[in-house]
Amino acid sequence: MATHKLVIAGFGGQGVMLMGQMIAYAGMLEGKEVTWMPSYGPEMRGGTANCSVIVSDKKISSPIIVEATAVAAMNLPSLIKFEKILKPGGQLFMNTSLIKELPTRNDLEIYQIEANEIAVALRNDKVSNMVILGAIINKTGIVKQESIEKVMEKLFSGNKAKLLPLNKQALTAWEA
Amino acid sequence: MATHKLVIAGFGGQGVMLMGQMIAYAGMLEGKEVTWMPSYGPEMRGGTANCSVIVSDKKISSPIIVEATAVAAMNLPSLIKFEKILKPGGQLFMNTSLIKELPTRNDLEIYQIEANEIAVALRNDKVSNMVILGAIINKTGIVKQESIEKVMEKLFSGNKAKLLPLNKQALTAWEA
Amino acid sequence: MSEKVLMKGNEAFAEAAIRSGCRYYFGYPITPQNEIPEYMSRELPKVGGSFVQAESELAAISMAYGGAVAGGRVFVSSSSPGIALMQEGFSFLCSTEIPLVILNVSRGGPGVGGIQPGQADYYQATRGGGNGDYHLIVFAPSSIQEAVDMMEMAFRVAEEYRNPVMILADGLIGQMMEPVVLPNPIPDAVREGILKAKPWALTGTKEGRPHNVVKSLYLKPEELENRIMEMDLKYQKAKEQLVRYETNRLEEAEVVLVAYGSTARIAEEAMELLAEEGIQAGLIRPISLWPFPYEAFDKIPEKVKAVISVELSRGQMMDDVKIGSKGRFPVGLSSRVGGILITPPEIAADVKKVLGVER
Amino acid sequence: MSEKVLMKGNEAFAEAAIRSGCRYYFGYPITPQNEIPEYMSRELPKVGGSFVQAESELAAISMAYGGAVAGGRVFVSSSSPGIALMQEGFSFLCSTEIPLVILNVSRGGPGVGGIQPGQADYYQATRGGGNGDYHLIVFAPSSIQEAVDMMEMAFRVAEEYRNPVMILADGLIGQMMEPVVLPNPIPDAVREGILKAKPWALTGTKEGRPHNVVKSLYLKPEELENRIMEMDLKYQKAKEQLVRYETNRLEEAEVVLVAYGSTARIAEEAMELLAEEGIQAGLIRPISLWPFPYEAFDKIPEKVKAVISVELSRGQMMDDVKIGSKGRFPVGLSSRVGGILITPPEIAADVKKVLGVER
Amino acid sequence: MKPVFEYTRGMLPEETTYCPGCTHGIAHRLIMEALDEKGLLGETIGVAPIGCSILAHHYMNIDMCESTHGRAPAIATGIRRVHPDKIVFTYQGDGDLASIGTGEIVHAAHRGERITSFFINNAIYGMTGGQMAPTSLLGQKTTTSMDGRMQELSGKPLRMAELIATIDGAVFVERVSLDSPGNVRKAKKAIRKAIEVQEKKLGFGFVEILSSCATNWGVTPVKALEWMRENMIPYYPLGNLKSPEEVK
Amino acid sequence: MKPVFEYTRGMLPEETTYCPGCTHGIAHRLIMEALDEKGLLGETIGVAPIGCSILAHHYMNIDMCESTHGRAPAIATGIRRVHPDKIVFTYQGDGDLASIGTGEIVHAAHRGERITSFFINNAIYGMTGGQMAPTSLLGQKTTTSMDGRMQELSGKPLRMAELIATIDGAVFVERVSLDSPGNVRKAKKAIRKAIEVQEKKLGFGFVEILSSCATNWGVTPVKALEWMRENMIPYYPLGNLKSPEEVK
Amino acid sequence: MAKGLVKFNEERCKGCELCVSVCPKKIVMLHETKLNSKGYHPACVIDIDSCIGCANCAVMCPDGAISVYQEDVEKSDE
Amino acid sequence: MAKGLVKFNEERCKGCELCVSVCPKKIVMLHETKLNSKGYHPACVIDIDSCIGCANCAVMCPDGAISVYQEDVEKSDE
Ligand SMILES: Cc1ncc(C[n+]2csc(CCOP(=O)(O)OP(=O)(O)O)c2C)c(N)n1
Ligand SMILES: Cc1ncc(C[n+]2csc(CCOP(=O)(O)OP(=O)(O)O)c2C)c(N)n1
Ligand code: SF4
Ligand code: SF4
Ligand code: SF4
Ligand code: SF4
Repeated sequence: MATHKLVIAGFGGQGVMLMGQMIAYAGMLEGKEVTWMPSYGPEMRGGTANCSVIVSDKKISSPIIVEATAVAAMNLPSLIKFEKILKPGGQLFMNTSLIKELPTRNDLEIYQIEANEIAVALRNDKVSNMVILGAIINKTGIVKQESIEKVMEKLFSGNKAKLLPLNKQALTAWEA
Repeated sequence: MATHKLVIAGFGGQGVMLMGQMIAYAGMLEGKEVTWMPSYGPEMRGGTANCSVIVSDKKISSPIIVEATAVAAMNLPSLIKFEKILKPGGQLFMNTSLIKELPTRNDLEIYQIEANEIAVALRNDKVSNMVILGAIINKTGIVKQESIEKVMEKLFSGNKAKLLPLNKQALTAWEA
Repeated sequence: MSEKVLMKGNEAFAEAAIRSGCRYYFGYPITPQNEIPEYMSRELPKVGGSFVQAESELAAISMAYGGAVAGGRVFVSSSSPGIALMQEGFSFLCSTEIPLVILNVSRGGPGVGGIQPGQADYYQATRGGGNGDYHLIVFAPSSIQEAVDMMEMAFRVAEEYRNPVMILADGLIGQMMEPVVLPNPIPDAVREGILKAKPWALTGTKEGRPHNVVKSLYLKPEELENRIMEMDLKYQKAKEQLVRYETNRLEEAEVVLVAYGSTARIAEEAMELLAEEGIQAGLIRPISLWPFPYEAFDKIPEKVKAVISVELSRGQMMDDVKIGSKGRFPVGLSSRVGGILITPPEIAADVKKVLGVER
Repeated sequence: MSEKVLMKGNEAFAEAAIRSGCRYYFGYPITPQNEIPEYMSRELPKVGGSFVQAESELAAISMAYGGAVAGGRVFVSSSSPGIALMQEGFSFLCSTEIPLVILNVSRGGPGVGGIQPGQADYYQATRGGGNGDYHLIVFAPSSIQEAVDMMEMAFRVAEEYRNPVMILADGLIGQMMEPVVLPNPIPDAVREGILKAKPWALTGTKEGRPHNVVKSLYLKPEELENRIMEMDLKYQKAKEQLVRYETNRLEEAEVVLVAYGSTARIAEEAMELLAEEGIQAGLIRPISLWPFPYEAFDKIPEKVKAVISVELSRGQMMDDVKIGSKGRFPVGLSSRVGGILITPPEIAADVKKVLGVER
Repeated sequence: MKPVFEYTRGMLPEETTYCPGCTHGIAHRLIMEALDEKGLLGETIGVAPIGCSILAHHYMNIDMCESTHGRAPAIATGIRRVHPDKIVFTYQGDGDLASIGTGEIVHAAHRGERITSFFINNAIYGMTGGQMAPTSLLGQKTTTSMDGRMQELSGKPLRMAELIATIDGAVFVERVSLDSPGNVRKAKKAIRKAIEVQEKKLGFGFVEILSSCATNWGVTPVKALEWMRENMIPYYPLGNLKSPEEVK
Repeated sequence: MKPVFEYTRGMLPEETTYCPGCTHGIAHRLIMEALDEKGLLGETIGVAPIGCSILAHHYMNIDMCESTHGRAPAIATGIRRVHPDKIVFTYQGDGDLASIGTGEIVHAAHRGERITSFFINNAIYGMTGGQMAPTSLLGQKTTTSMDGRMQELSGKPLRMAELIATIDGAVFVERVSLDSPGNVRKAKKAIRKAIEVQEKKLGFGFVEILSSCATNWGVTPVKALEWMRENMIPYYPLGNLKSPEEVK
Repeated sequence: MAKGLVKFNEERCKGCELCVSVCPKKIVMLHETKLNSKGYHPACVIDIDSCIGCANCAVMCPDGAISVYQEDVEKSDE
Repeated sequence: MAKGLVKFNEERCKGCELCVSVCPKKIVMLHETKLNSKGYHPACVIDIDSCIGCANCAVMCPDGAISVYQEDVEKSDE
């Protein structure tokens, strides 16, 4: 597909911003056109945080996503807010550790990921976002796994290097 | 003449503003169109103060005087600054108590008034401006003497009433 | 109607504001409008009103907002650099829809500039320097009498539109004296009714009604867009109802002068000079600068050879003259700046230059 | 040229300013540009520069004037309401002819408004709210890369013209990340030469030259007029030399969109949508907003049925579009406001409405 | 069962958007409790600042308006002139009051304006995401002082209560803290007194309320209270600096 | 014959536009004398205010700029950052410094900015023609307080030196007066010390200089000096409020 | 010792634990499993019998989630 | 007593009389008839022999119109 338009949404603190940036970075390493756009400002305090990532072969005119090809919802408010903007047949990634409900639409490709449980199984519940990230790249093909791993190598260097194996592991921990 | 354009200039404190206002007021009482415009702002501190008075039978478009029909100069800097704007044949009133020099132009109708000496003779050197005022109305006919006297009656009322006779006297003290 | 009095423009403006029911004035000294706060400091207490000398123009416009948000008829005056400091406030007042009347007795700029009359605040008044989509409603009187007559209307328009109204005067009509007939004071009953007609005003709930809230922040873009579109409707209505202008001898004209405020008086004298030389000049005098009387330009006969913006600025109103002219005529400029008043002969000369007439 | 990096717009702007030789930054926090002061507070000390968190935007622009009057390359940033507070300062900087670069990462207004991207500061940027005859030179980048590339140019233009230059961005390109190639830092020798090229700067006389004086007040109208006319010459030169714009498919167009900054990117996508429906749309993208590229409009073919101003404001740029169009074409508006970004389909729909095309 | 503590009807039922544990919520409540206890809710007009508490009017059940950043005391002055007999107060953060609004607070005090300013000192800019405030402590890390505030660059933190207390028109000045139940109760007393000062038309009142911002301090809400006790209170001593005879 | 007093070359030969007897002229001269005596004329950058002394640069033989009204301390801050080793000062009136510029002066002090502010307190707005200043005395007639300043309306006069002295970053604060030769000589000493504080990079210095405005007070210049002694000095006590060890 | 009763409005709770930290009897805790609709674990009392009705928890609650009642003193005295 | 000499730059003088008011010997006065080009009566000394060179007049002159000199102390002592 020429243009991936992905929205990742969740609580502030769930690492959704970082997930988006990693994909954008990976896309750039692959020579693609990429944009990343956060939600920002004080409304983040209470509610949800989200970011939009576009990866494309063509010049990107606007980083804002009106119709998404994929959405990752890390909590219920995010699901409610963003399932609406998926194009028909779009891909929806849900963290079912936190979301017990189902989307209202039935024209979507849905992936349910028990991210927290999987992360706990890896002995670190902080990597639940990397579990979802793995699922996204696996199922959308937005960027290649090697690219994300390259990004991880940059991210987890120096005194953070010890976190690298765990994160790489999380990336492939989910099996559909 | 349909339109009188008079500039009165001198030191701050010599009462030039008041002189102009009295003429404008008198003109209004006569049912004429009048404007009065002061110089203003901090430059008054050191230098000269002046005001422009227009009395006319027609609507007055601008209170600023580009070409004056008459100028009253109460000190030397004023003479130098304002003799230039008199129209050919215009009337120039000079307080020769303070100005020992003569204007450079020779196409003017010049009235030399020893105002301070005349005022001192009236036993109050504060009325030197009224002496000049008298000369102006007498020679220009810009407003009638009765009108100025009416203005004086308004001005010197209440506890200032005792100043009225002196001021009226000053008005006619100068004899050409 | 009262009798004619000879008054300095600034004092007449202040007195007219009081007679229009204004009881609150907040200001910071600046030449050439100091007679206004001075007059207000003396006179407002006499009618049960309140004068506060603010610590700055920012504080002045904020106090004014406070007074107006509380339901008062509030008047504010300053001059060019002081008005520049109020831009954030103006934008805020528009966003909160709080009515008040602002007077700019403008002087030469930019920066500190000079203190002589100027008209170089045209952009400032009509396009503003506050952020966002908003407009001040701007009227430009060309005489003390006109200023005084428009004062009560300005308060009424401000309150009807819940939008600040600016009167754009200049040092010339602020400082000069002219005979003027002051309007009668509005009756006490009317004045007291003003507050009642403001159900949004902050007066304390007395626990008898839901609390009133006056706000400017809308974090949800949809809500903010709605607010802006509501305001936009109001501004569209203003464009239909508040346009004010005069024309003079447009039909016979071969050249049209456009001039506002003090300059319009001078332009009229220039028209006479030109007529003496056989050149027929017409005049459009915008009285409302926002909304601008673009429609007046449709009345300009096709034969007109040029439209000339006469202003004490470097071609600021010219933008609106061009928009109004729609490319039908060449647009020229006749201007002096820095506090120098243009003279009728100078305007006439500029006109002749544009027309290519030999001197 | 350095390699591509993925950077947030705000941080890229800050880094580009440093690489352009800026060593002094003064600012007050405001969303959505806080990453700029934050970046500067970390990075400037590392290169021997200085960051001061000012007590307000008024203080920030004043400190900036101080830094620039002393000869420094100074950068200032804020967002819409903060920029409103700087209007007096801008007018003053223009009057004293002190160069610096200002960035407005604009948001929704009026008043406090919202914090999402907006373009409703067009009037503020191009007409200003300072007093008097002056202009900011205004450039509007439509991508992070363009912003970064224009930074050094902005400083050079500011210094050549001795006039503040504003870069008008918005929350969109301030907050987004995009791959960007940062410019190389200007060589130390060049940077050190900048101060020397400012003989007017206040550096202390060392008793070796007459004292330098930087001033704004001219009490004599004649002097002030001369100053303004000198500045006017400079502005005329700017109109000849600084106009920047891009056009796209003007020749084939039956309708022309005019859009700047972020919105231009969206308009380009709309052009494609329209082309799919057989409607040929062209684009004029003003890069310099002042001086505005009026001449671009002369290139619009006569057959064009309408010109449409696409902006995140209620028709502010429309004034310039009208002036440029000179009545040759009807002028329409396509807009969303309040922090909502217009979408390509919305633009396309507006175009079709103006053209009267059935949906 | 008799109620010992019920949420005041001075607060509207709306839930606040403040971060978990943000003591703005306590400060709001105390002011509304004090007004309610005096039967003044219907007689009060409040001015909200620019800062996290810009939406205070969402929560406080009184007539209220927003302000431009820092100008609340000037706005309150305008309101005061129109309503000489109402209670008028401003509620302001340290960016709002101690930075951009310095002139307005000093001159409200200078004029002896009969208003009360509640000054929420949380040593940081909350709403904009944690930049240094004039009240940030030496060594405190903020997003514009990543290595901690340094005296050489930014001076020492400003003590507003002490500064305001030098001004004759400020007749009531007290600093309180919201770090513990005891101090919250004392804060309430100071707020009550400040309102009394206004009821009695004695002059300008100023209550500096030390408050927490766990989010931007980067600690848990409970740790934030500890940080207040360990760092803020020692630098910002609590207590009354000035009180007129009439309310002592 | 040896010279006891010659006009300092720190002042240019230009004649000032100040009113007869205006003590701005004395204040100008003292600062220039002090700088000249220390050989610092070539190393100094001054910032003139908006006020009667806006044209100070016309008279002072040093690099100088004008400022926007009240912002001189912020401007001086910018200059200071570019020239860390120059002497940088502001010269400001009471409208400029104590009214519109309150925020800027407080925060220059708060940051401990290494500049000196010379504050000319003449209890009135001179340039604009005699309006009330924050420093106008109770009962003083001005064009905006025709019946004399009243505490109920406008509060009591602001004592800036005392206010500034509460701020840690202000290390040198002194009030002097130009009413008599003795006090002028003391003023000169304070000015010298303030400059020394800057040379030694110790922090912010503030010298409040009581000055006269015969024109707007409506008295003769000589009476103006008497008025200072009888009315101003009692309310604005002279003396040093703060001085670092290094210059004592 | 007075006898108190604490009521929580769980929907308002943001789980900040200020109440937890100031309870002199250490009987306030966050619910380990329950989540409110905002996604927070709400506070609750684990041993209401020890409650002395001091209202410290309510005084510190920034979100108005706590009400405290006391048995009538007369009654318990009698 | 030291012996002083005072020089006036009459053109700079604005006739404010500050110098007059502070002269301990009361020997400074405005010239009764002379006017300078600004129109002021300039200050002058009426009895230079009484001048003690204290420079009070110069210290108070706002307009830099006064210079003061003193006879060399050694000389006058010898
Ligand atoms: C004129 C203007 N400048 C800056 C801002 C951005 N801004 C919003 S709130 C704020 C300060 C918040 O800090 P504080 O006053 O301490 O309140 P808190 O959020 O910590 O309660 C700033 C700088 C603005 N909205 N308007
Ligand atoms: C923004 C702005 N506001 C107001 C003014 C008008 N103004 C000029 S000087 C001045 C105050 C003068 O008083 P002060 O600072 O005490 O100095 P002085 O003239 O007495 O020496 C004012 C208000 C201005 N020039 N700019
Ligand atoms: S950011 Fe800080 S001040 Fe603002 S709501 Fe959160 S904790 Fe409270
Ligand atoms: S108005 Fe006052 S301060 Fe200004 S020059 Fe005259 S005496 Fe001095
Ligand atoms: S203090 Fe209130 S909001 Fe915080 S945990 Fe306790 S009940 Fe919940
Ligand atoms: S003090 Fe100076 S200006 Fe004043 S009278 Fe004496 S010599 Fe003249």
